[in-house]
Amino acid sequence: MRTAKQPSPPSEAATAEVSRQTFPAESEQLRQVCESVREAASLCGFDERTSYACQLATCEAVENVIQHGYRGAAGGQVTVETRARPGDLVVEIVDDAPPFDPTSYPLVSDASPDDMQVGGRGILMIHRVMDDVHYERRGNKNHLRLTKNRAFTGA
Amino acid sequence: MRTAKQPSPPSEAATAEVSRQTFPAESEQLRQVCESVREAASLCGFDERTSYACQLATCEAVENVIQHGYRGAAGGQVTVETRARPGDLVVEIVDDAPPFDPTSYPLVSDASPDDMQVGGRGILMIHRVMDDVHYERRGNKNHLRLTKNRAFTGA
Amino acid sequence: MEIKTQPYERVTVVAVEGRVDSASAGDLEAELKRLIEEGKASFVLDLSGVEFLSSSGLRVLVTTLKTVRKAGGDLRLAAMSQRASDAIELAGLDPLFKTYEDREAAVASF
Amino acid sequence: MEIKTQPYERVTVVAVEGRVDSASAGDLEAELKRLIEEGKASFVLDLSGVEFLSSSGLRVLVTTLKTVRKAGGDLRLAAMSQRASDAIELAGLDPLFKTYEDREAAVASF
Ligand SMILES: Nc1ncnc2c1ncn2[C@@H]1O[C@H](COP(=O)(O)OP(=O)(O)O)[C@@H](O)[C@H]1O
Ligand SMILES: Nc1ncnc2c1ncn2[C@@H]1O[C@H](COP(=O)(O)OP(=O)(O)O)[C@@H](O)[C@H]1O
Repeated sequence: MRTAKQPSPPSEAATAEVSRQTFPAESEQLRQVCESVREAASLCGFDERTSYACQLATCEAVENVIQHGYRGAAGGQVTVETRARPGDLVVEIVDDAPPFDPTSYPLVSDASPDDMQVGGRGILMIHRVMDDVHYERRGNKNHLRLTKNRAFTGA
Repeated sequence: MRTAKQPSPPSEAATAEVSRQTFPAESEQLRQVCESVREAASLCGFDERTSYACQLATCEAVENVIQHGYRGAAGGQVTVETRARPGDLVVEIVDDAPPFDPTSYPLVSDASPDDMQVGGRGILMIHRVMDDVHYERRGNKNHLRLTKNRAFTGA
Repeated sequence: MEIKTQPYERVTVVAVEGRVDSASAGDLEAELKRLIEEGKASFVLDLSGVEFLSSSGLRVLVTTLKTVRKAGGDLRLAAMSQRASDAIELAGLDPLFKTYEDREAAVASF
Repeated sequence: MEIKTQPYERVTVVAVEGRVDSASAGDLEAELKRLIEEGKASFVLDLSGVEFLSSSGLRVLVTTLKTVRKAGGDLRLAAMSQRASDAIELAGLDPLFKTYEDREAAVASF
């Protein structure tokens, strides 16, 4: 039955709690990256397991920037911005490394005893955890936006 | 330096707490036999491990009366009397089975992979735990008196 | 006495809890016999829960040990309670058994 | 990350605790390499204490698995924390590993 009522405002319209941190591109920072995501996921009301999955996906993206983007060169930086609304988390990862679009990287399939392919697992994890993965090159920067807007229901 | 003081009375002179229980000669009663000995050992101030060793020795003697003395015949009875003084426990086991003097039974030695002799372990345990083992036949009864008067210091 | 059996492919772990005396040793013997008839010969006995162990229980351990050694297996003791280990030493039977700190080490020894 | 190694005759148990990411995966790799160079090929990895496991850690697991399988051994996983098992499934690597409820069962499987 339809009513004349106005629809309630879409949740996207709710104000997000934004937090932005810039880290040196070093693997020692991953623990801190996780902590930022954990705090944001908690503001979203995500359960422990969903929060962990978001930390995992974010760290995979940041590990890739450190290892493949900057290739271990000193001085690189990576910015992690979280935007948290109830039930809705956006993580944006920004770096100055050469352009790379992970969304166009072919997804590997599940490994099997005959095919123990080890590469490509990070990008697979990102896609499996996140509901949306968006890449954009803006100026000299890679912007990778990961969105999680429902409860993680297991792999 | 010697003094003129009278020696304090020997501990044997202290009044013992005596408890006597008669059980049907059935292995189901062993738990209760242990419990009597445990209570007496606790009055003696024995530690947990010494108390356990005394329970073990007593049960070995009572098991023998049940199995070898009465040979499983119905109606047999065994009386366990405990006499507890600080640091000094006497357990006397009395039964109407045929005469048997465990103190004249040859002690077996430690087993070895070449000599896995399984018999004789119960009487060995009694002797190893107790400081004195005394047997007497009085009338139709076997009297076995087990005395423990120092802390158990391990096997 | 309670007996909990955990069979693995190469070894069977039997955990014994409570009092093992002449009132209960028969049950332990029956369970071990059953497992041996199933073809098992390698045993770990978890004695961590043993509160009392008389020579009747020890007799079961030694006769089982003889049987399984003949079959090319072994009976090894794990995680003995103080009371189990005192009884075994007082009976002079400690030279017969390989003993291990925990079940894992005993299982790994086979 | 903390690594605790418990070698038995037939199998070596390696317990990994804490975060396994690109900052620590190298240490885990080094320890496993060291054990393999000692001649060990049968491993149980106790993942009960794993709080975070990224693809860098998973890479070490898979490369070690390949090495030890070639040597006639195996790498089996025991007592996985929820976080370890979520990471392995999300990476699609769960078909590679034999997994066990506890260390004892994993050790007994060899
Ligand atoms: N930020 C990046 N810059 C350049 N190349 C990247 C980047 N991220 C990923 N790649 C490439 O994509 C591949 C797959 O990445 P991933 O799934 O994380 O697996 P892994 O890093 O284990 O190889 C990498 O091997 C690398 O070649
Ligand atoms: N009360 C008893 N009456 C008759 N024979 C006994 C008695 N107690 C012990 N024996 C004999 O002494 C032997 C050794 O006893 P023990 O050391 O307790 O070992 P076990 O009872 O396991 O054989 C017994 O096998 C039995 O022949």
